[in-house]
Amino acid sequence: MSVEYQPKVIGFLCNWCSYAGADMAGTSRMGYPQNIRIIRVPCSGRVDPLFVVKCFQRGADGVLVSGCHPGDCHYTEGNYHTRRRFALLREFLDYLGIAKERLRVEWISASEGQRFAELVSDFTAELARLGPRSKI
Amino acid sequence: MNLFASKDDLIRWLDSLLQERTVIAPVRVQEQTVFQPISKVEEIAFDFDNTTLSPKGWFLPPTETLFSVQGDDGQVELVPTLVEQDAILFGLHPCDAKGIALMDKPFLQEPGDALYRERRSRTALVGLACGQVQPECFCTSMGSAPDDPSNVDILLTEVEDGYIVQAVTEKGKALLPKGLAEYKGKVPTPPELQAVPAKEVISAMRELFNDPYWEQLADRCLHCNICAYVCPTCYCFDMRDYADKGKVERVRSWESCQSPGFSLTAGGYDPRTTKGERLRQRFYHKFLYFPEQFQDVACVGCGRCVRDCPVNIDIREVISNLQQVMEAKSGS
Amino acid sequence: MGPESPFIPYLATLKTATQLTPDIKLLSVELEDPDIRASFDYKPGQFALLSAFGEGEAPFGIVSLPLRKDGLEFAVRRIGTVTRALQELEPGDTLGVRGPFGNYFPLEDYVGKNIIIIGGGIGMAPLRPVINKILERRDNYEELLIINGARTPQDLVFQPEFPSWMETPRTRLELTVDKGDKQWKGRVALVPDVVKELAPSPNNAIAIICGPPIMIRFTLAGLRNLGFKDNQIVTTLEAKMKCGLGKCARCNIGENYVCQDGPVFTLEQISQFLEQP
Amino acid sequence: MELIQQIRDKARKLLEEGAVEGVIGYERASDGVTSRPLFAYDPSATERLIFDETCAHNLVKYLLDKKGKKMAVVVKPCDSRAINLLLNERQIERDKVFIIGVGCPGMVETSWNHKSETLQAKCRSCQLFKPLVYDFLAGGEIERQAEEETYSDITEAETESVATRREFWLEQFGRCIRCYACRQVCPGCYCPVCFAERLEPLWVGIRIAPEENELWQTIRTFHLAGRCIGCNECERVCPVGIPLSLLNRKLEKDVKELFAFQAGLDPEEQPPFATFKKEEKLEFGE
Repeated sequence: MSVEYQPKVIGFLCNWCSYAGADMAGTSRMGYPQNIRIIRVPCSGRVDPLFVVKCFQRGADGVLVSGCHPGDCHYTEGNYHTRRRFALLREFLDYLGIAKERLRVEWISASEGQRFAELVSDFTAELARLGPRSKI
Repeated sequence: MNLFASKDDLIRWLDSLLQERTVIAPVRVQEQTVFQPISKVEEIAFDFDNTTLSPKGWFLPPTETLFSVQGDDGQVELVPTLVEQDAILFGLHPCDAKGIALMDKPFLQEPGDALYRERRSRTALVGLACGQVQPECFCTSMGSAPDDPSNVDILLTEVEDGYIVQAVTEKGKALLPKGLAEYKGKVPTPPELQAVPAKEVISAMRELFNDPYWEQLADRCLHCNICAYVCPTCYCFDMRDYADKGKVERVRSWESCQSPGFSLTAGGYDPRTTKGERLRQRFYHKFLYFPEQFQDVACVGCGRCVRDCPVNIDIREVISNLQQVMEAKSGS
Repeated sequence: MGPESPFIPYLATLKTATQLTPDIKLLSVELEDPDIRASFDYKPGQFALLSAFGEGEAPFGIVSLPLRKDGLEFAVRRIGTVTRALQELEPGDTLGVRGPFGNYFPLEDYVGKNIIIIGGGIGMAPLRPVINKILERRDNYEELLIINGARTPQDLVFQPEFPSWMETPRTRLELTVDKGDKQWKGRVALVPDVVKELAPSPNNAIAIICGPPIMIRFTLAGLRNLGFKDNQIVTTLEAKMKCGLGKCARCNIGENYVCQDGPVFTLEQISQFLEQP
Repeated sequence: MELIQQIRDKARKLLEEGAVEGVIGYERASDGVTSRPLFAYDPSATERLIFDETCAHNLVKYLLDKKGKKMAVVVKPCDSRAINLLLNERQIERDKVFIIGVGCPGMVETSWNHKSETLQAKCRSCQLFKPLVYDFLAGGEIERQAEEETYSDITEAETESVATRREFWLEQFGRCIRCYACRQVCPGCYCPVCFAERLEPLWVGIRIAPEENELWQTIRTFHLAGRCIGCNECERVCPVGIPLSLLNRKLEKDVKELFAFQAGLDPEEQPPFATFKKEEKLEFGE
């Protein structure tokens, strides 16, 4: 892939687990690509599909929605709703021509800093392979 | 003086125009006919009932940037949008040409809209007289006609193996291809249209502002923007700034009196909240306010709103209903 | 040279922004181009469209008087996206001004008459230049009664100017609030009730009203009960305006365009079409 | 025709007894061929009521303009699913609506001044021959055979490449003029302030351009996920002919597969986004 193309990634991280996980990755010096811009949300259930589609419209190449593992949600059922919403949205965006691989939903707990760092670099690499979204 | 051009003369002429100008013409897109710039003359659709949208979009586009704000650290500069190309608007019927002439009144009235004025002066209108008409057409009741040449630069009228070419204005004459023979044949009589008596509509309007007719008519209205957006004489617009893509642009877009925020002020006050008040505004603007300001009715009888309204609010029916309600009122 | 297209605003710089009430700021603005500044002549009642670049444009009454040294003044109440952006401007920032638009209060017709000025909340702002113009030529006019109401005492607009209004001869300032507070010793009543209480006489009088639609509706009724005819009542309409040039038809109230035939109307002109007076 | 007379008689009786304030039905349109909604408040107006294969409009949404008033409404089987949707979402009260159900022969493709012989696509695969809920059934149940809904057009699109689909939808969304007729006609679209009208944040804005149109159509359709009852009025009223049913029915198919749910069949059943199953994985691992 050409060096100068750097995919732009937006990450919606739930405050209680994933954001803490990302923090842990940072404090324990686990580097991860700075392509990702992180937006902290109270719960992955707060992420409205409108936010995700707006990210793609404004030029994001990939969007990550990340929350606590199902069952660990600070608000008990937030991530259950996230799961349903984004199962449908991911399919629908793919149908509309935004490749399914560009939208990831991951469950990352506060202690999984390592996994978060690996996930971001893996996601960035995949997006680099996919190339820029064909912008209008 | 009427000239004659065969179909091939016309194609060659349009080809030559295409080299140095933008040509906007009716083009088939899926089952619709739309005005859009063409790259080859073959794309032009010559026989179509009526286009989906009127050609007003060339002079008042659905969306355009009025100016962009450039400069940084306080040094601000406003860069107006420029109109660079000359154009030909080809294939519009006389009703659409009159629609454009009606829109000229507000837009060219001092202080005139510079973008609109520039596009108008740099665009030549080549009209196509109507060979056959649609059941919803009523242009003759609104001061136009299937062969009305008054608002175009050149009028073409189809005959067996070509077109009568009538240069109406100097701009039209200058564009005409050289060496066209004079046309001596019979000029086809325009098709007949059902009349929609509208003499009394303006006076009826003055009396019926608070009549319950409007709420009843509006019961079935969906308050979408179809009638305003397909109409050749609806020109209301909205303006807002866009600050994405790294610069600020002032954008102007179509707007319609049927949409929710049209007359809503920031404080929440809205003079027109009920369905009837909103629908009434559409007809009052066309048949009372515009005539009072510009001495002409803002309807050309193209019938597009009659064709496309999902719930059949038929403007011809409204015109006759108003006069009947008026007679009932004054009679009783 | 003015902007080639009437949609392109004049550039202006914000000089000062003073907080009048918790949600109203007085912006003092100076047009950057000296020729335009010199030729920008306006009368009380006219308005301008202010641009907060990046948000949009909105109409504001010009509340200063021409030939005053402190530039153009606008009272901006924080109520939407454009007003928020305008209130967040710092002195020295650039904004856009288009205008002056609309008609004005025909003060020359009111010479020799008693004037009753009734303002509610931010509605007092467009009436301020009218008051100051009358005070400049106080002898041309008979009695001047100013009724200024607001929701709470801090919402009263132009309080620093109240003393100068009150000290002027044959001038009376009556303040009222919907809800008082501990320090408030003045009247606590709705504006229409104050009008009924003070019962100004309609002979040789002109009533000028500006305020929220609900206040205007009840005050109009009160004035009519006191014998005021529709051509003696003048109001300045707050309508949705976009172009200010009589083109976009947003401010179409009845057969009038508020931006061109108004915003100043006598009640006689608009009573038939005022859907919600 | 016997069915029409039954509707007229019932409507007249309801109005004369004062059981309802108005009857919402269909009357002949001004082209003499198709039909249009009719609001009858006075018994004499019920003579204009008709019902035939051009009465495609879904009249149920009009009930939202008449909240608090007892109204009667003529309801086809597919429209009755809109009644269930609005009952489920507490937008209408069952005792405020007198439902004049009609057995449905299937609606034909129509356009202004033109009635074709071909059934609308939604009717060819419609298994409902009488409304799911009604207070009076005019014309009884109609026996007709219907094909199986195979979503073949959707599955075929799914086999194409992402790039082809992207190009197809960008071309379609490029023609949208944002007249919002699809929203205004939809029984599931009744937000007081639509996200497309909001200024703060400016989600969509006023620019009529492919990018904004794509965001508008994507989210409008997604707001109908698990709620769209398939009346297909959005596609019928679209003035520029965008195949909107290709969007709704894609979500309808996925909601059936993922959550075994179909909108508007039962007013009490919880819609998919209002509930969940702890143990479902839905392709996200856990």
